[in-house]
Amino acid sequence: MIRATNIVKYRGEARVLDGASIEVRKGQVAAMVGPSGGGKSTLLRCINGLEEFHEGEVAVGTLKLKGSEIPSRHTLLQLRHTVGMVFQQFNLFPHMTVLKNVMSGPVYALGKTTDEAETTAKKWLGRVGLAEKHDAKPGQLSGGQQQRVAIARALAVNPAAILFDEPTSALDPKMAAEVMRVIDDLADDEQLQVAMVIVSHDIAAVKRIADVVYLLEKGKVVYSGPAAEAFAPGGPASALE
Amino acid sequence: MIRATNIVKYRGEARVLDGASIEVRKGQVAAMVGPSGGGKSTLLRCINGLEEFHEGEVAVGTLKLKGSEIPSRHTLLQLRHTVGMVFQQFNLFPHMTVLKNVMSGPVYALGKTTDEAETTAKKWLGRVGLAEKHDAKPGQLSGGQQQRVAIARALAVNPAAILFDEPTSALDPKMAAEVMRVIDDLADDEQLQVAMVIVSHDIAAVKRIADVVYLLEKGKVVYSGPAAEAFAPGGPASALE
Amino acid sequence: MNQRWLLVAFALLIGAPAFAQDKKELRWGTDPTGGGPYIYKDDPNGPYVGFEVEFAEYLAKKLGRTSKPVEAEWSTLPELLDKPRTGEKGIDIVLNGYEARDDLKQKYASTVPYYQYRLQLVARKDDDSITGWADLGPKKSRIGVLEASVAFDYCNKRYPGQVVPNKDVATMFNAVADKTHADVTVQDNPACVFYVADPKYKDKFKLVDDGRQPGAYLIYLRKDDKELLSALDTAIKEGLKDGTLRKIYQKYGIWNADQEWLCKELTGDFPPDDDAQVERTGRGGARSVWPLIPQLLRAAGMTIFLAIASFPLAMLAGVVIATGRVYGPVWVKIPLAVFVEVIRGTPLLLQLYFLFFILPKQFPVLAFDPIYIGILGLAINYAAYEAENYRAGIQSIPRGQLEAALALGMSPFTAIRTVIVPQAVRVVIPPVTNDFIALFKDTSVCSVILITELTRKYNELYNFNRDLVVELAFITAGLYLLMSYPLSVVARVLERRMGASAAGGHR
Amino acid sequence: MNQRWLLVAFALLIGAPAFAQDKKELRWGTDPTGGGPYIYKDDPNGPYVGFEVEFAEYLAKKLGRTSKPVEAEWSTLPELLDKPRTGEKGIDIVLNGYEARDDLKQKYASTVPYYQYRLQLVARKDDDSITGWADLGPKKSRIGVLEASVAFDYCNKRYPGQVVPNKDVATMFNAVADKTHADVTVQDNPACVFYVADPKYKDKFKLVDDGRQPGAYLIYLRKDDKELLSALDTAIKEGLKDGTLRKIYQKYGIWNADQEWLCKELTGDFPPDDDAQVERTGRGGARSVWPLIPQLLRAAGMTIFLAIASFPLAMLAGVVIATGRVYGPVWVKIPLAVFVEVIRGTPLLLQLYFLFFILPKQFPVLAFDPIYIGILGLAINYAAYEAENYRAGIQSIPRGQLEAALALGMSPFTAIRTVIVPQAVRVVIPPVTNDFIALFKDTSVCSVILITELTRKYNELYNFNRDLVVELAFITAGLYLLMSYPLSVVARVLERRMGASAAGGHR
Ligand SMILES: Nc1ncnc2c1ncn2[C@@H]1O[C@H](COP(=O)(O)OP(=O)(O)OP(=O)(O)O)[C@@H](O)[C@H]1O
Ligand SMILES: Nc1ncnc2c1ncn2[C@@H]1O[C@H](COP(=O)(O)OP(=O)(O)OP(=O)(O)O)[C@@H](O)[C@H]1O
Ligand SMILES: [Mg+2]
Ligand SMILES: [Mg+2]
Repeated sequence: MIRATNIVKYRGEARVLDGASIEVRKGQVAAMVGPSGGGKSTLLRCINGLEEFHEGEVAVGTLKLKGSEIPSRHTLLQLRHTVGMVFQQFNLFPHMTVLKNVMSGPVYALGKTTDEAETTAKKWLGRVGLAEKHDAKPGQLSGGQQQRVAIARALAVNPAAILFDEPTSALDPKMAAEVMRVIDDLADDEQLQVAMVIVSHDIAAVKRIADVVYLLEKGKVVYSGPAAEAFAPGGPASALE
Repeated sequence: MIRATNIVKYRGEARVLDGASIEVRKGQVAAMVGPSGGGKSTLLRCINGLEEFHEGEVAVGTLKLKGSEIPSRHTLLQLRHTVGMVFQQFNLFPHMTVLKNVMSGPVYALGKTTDEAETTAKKWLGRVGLAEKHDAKPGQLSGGQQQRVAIARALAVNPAAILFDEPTSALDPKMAAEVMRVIDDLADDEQLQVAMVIVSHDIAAVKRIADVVYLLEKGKVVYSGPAAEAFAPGGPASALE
Repeated sequence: MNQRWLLVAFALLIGAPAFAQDKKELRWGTDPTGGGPYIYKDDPNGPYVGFEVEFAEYLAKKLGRTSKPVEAEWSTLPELLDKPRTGEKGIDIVLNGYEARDDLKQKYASTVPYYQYRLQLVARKDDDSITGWADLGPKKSRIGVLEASVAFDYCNKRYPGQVVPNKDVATMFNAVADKTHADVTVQDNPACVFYVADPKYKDKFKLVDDGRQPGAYLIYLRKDDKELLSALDTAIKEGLKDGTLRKIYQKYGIWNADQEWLCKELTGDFPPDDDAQVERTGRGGARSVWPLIPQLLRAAGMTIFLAIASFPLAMLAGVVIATGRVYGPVWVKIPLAVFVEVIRGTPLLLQLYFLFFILPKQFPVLAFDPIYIGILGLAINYAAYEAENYRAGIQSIPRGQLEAALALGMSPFTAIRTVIVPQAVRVVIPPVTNDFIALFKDTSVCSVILITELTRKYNELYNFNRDLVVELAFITAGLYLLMSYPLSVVARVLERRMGASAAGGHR
Repeated sequence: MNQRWLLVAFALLIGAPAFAQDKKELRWGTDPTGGGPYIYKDDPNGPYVGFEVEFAEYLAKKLGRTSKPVEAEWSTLPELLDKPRTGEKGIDIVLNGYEARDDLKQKYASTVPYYQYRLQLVARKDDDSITGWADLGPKKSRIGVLEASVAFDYCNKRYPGQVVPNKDVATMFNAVADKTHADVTVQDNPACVFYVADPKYKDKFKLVDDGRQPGAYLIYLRKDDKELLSALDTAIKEGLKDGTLRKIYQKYGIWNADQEWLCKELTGDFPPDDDAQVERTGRGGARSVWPLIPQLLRAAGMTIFLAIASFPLAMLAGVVIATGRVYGPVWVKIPLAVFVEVIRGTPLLLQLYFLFFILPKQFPVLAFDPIYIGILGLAINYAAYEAENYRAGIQSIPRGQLEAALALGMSPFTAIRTVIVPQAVRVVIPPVTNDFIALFKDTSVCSVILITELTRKYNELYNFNRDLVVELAFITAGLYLLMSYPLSVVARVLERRMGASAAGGHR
């Protein structure tokens, strides 16, 4: 479903991504872990075309982004219809209510009617526990509430793949577990079979739901393999715990 | 050092804080935990006078804020010289470099010379592992890097008490542990004896460093007591884990 | 848009008076803009007053007619006698301070003099350096005189290089009062008496020395109106002899020894003594700015119309240009940048001139009415400014907003329209309001393409009501304020509703 | 500030020419603004040309003198004869299309006629409705004539109500060409010939019908200059007889049968035939706008000075007012809001008028030079607008920024100064740049307080160079653009350096 191969990206002089590769199939959950500043967010942004990269290739289904090539508008639009994203800084729309935020994707990107979109939006807001905050503006929410709106917004467009950038960082462990369960359900759903990449520091959750773990350090994937192996005592990612 | 007594705060109709009380002494580390939207951030903001509250009293040393009373500018300034704060959303100054961000407190609030401030700032940036990012702008940092700058900025003014709002949410477990160690050192330092309030979802870290745990739910402190007791199996906060 | 509909609306705003004419009138040609004490108004909507008005009424009564002033430009008055008496501007006589002139006497008949004037020197009361005509030359005083007047000739000959000619009596007195471009003024004595007695100039002026260069005011009429001539001559002589004219002239403070000699010359005898107290008149405090206000209001209507019609166009174009400049490809960015720089870099005055006078010469199809050119020109000009405002707004929105919208699968166009622009608009309400308010005043540039709006009307009224300039200025300023203040209020409400006050309420 | 220093600087900008006078000159009074073919310039910095110029040179040669035109207002030329011949404006003769007039002949001596003119009717070439004088009345054509000219008298008598008087020959021809406010024009035939032949009006005009109302141009001189009179009479007669004048007149296309009869009348015989080809002259393409540019540049200097001096003040005041409005207590907020609304709601024109004309009457200590009032007035006016811009900027900065600064222990003042304002400035660069650029054009309002800047200079030059109006407009617009474009560039650089382009670079 998603394959990024040997991505190299510079920021000025710094080689922020240094040949990172990652692959997720339908219905699979990949976890990306690693130290702060390692390039996790950057790699996610490259995958859905928000960031140019210098070498390597991103393939999502039949769509391709190539290093140092400017993709066509059409490719980008297709790509983003396929791949959803939850940002580390949430990026909620401050001028819209919570409900409108979640509806914005279905209405403006998918062309759904307002009614349809509202139903979808309400469903997802309910699942992340924000049923009573429909009419609040993002500025009136706590950090964790904002994060959940961002998740609901990404899920509301029914993407075939989703990139989560630290989706539970602002949530208490209980709520985090609940959100993770929602995510896991999407992957396991026989019909949807959503592909997921999750950047997270919540090792417990990663262990629970990740099919495969990528350890990203200084722009390189230094390990990839099953979660059980990665976090096994003395395993490559055990130092993180 | 810090005592908030029966704080009541409304947002519109909602009683966001519902008689919450909390107390921290010199050299003590208090942890505040609880579900998303419980009022943790709001309580911290009330304590250092960024938010008005309707009932109750905040006492920091000899300084007092009373519900529904507008404090004098002088009181607020004194209060903020005493109590530092790390925000959940970081609130870094985007027009200043990382170094200038950390220097801004010493220079503009304490009136230190640029040289002195630079020395202090570099010390703290080193301790949070950002020695090589002095000249970057906040917009050029990863989420975790930004969070560490925010922590360094708060510590650089040498406050007698510090309020941390989820200071390690964006950090990988290893880096989070390191930052927690820095915080713990400040509390244990015989000379400084800094008082701390830490809002965190990192239960492991809380267990490690907190002297006392407050469990905040729907604006009320539903439990307060030693960390060991709070998280004991079947204990009041065990459900969070 | 329906052009006819607009034109009708504006015709209603302006209106047009109708004329009628009576058979038994004594129609006398006069130019009221010359001012007091000859003919003027105390009340702008009331009838004319002045010593010539009362003199004409006296003459009409003697002739068994009614007095009817016919207004025309002063210098063209005699030529009205060449035209038939009937018709809108037909007159019987010219009666407006015309002195004896050979060129006129050749063409027209003239009565005996009805008033004997002299040139009078007027200085500021506190100007001790001027005590007589003899002081003018050595002191190099700047002498204000009416253009092409006897006073001009007289002073120009005697004090070459010191003469400051002007078109307007009031302006000359103001200039002397304010010590601006004249130190003294020389005028026919009736005007001097009038202005010196004006309460507005209380204790400002002094009449200096004796009058010079005596001359006579005559009535001119058609050479073949022999009967009228002798009737008028008789009336003047009788009026002088029986004291009627003395009363009129005394009322305006212009009776003097010259008039007694005039009477003796015309009738063989000095007029009888008259000790009766006569109420003097002047322009007094009755002259007020209120009656001028309807005219200002009508002009303000045009100002509002121009601004309200053009600014929405400018805003719309501005948003389009701004998004094009920020997000467009290079071949869109560059021409838009050039448009913005050229349009905001050059004066609106010249842009309107170009659109109205120059362009239609090349493209006659573009020869629109001034009102359309005005709206279009203002819209184009302000579009450039608004584009920059919106660009500022768009660029103040964090990058993450667009990214989030794109990541949801919105097209760039939709993302900008639904996510960026609404937030940008909120940020730029104050500068856009600034420009809307500035536009109200910039509509005045449309006077170059023949549109009369508030500022032009102010200038017009100011020219004819020099002594009301302060009041006019304040009222005009007040009208502009009345237009812009509601905008400010609406803007504040919008700002608040959109929650732009991100920085409010700290302590 | 040192007032003297400023004044010296501006004196240097303006300069002043010096005069000198030769003993052996034939000093002839003329008014070159009357235009061709009498006296005009092909090259604005070159010498005068025209048939009267060459005629005067011919006369001077005959007299053994050099020709020296002395410029003055046309209507005042005869009065120069009343003054001594020595002195800056001293003249020997008046020679500028003056016709025979009784009033002048009474006071001055006059030569025999040197040119016999007629009133000529001119219409648009494509105007088939005008084929002769007889068409004017029935067609109700609007007739453009010079104010107070023989043509005015003539047409006003014959076609009452149809006459459109104007001060300026060029304007009349333009009006006819552009079909604006006149359909035809009636002028002395030399002017008609000149304008019809002007390449600028190629195929625009036709001379219609025969000339009317023949008259003579004479030279006037002092009555006691008997010797000069007879010398001039002799020179004119000889010049007519020997063909010298014929050559001059032919060069300007104004020789005709009238001149032959004039010669016969004066000398008893027609002039000799002359078949030599004479190069005709006209104003041609040599008349150019370039020589006017230095004047425009000097005026542009004043524009730049006013803008550069006042805008920094406005920005400074704007920041102070904006922070006061956002963060101040109520007793600060309200007066500041009133200031902003009143100042931006009322016209700059009236504000300057108030500061310069009205206020000093009450407070004489405030009677500053216009330049200071101009800078002050512009600064106050723009401060109100800048305050709103900065308010927009401040309010666009997220609340968390101020909170973070306060939480660090900064005083509110320091927090605003170091954290909020620098970020706000970045956001509002485009609207502030807008205003700075608009200010360059708003300095033109300072002409009301007697300051000459670029727009006023343009208007001045436009008045005297009506046929160069398009060029003047483009050059003036270009100069404004040259002033504002560097500002735009600096603004973009600042924007980029401050990283305001939050929204740039997406795909
Ligand atoms: N706009 C930028 N300009 C320059 N450098 C940048 C920019 N954004 C990120 N970086 C740098 O790129 C590197 C990778 O950043 P990235 O955000 O991908 O890290 P991350 O793995 O997501 O870290 P975290 O867990 O802290 O979010 C960091 O060193 C960061 O400083
Ligand atoms: N500006 C605001 N206006 C209205 N309601 C607000 C505002 N800010 C916060 N709230 C509400 O107040 C409640 C408490 O918010 P607070 O930010 O204190 O929660 P929190 O305990 O910090 O949660 P989290 O762990 O998610 O950060 C929430 O329900 C939130 O929606
Ligand atoms: Mg990241
Ligand atoms: Mg919080």
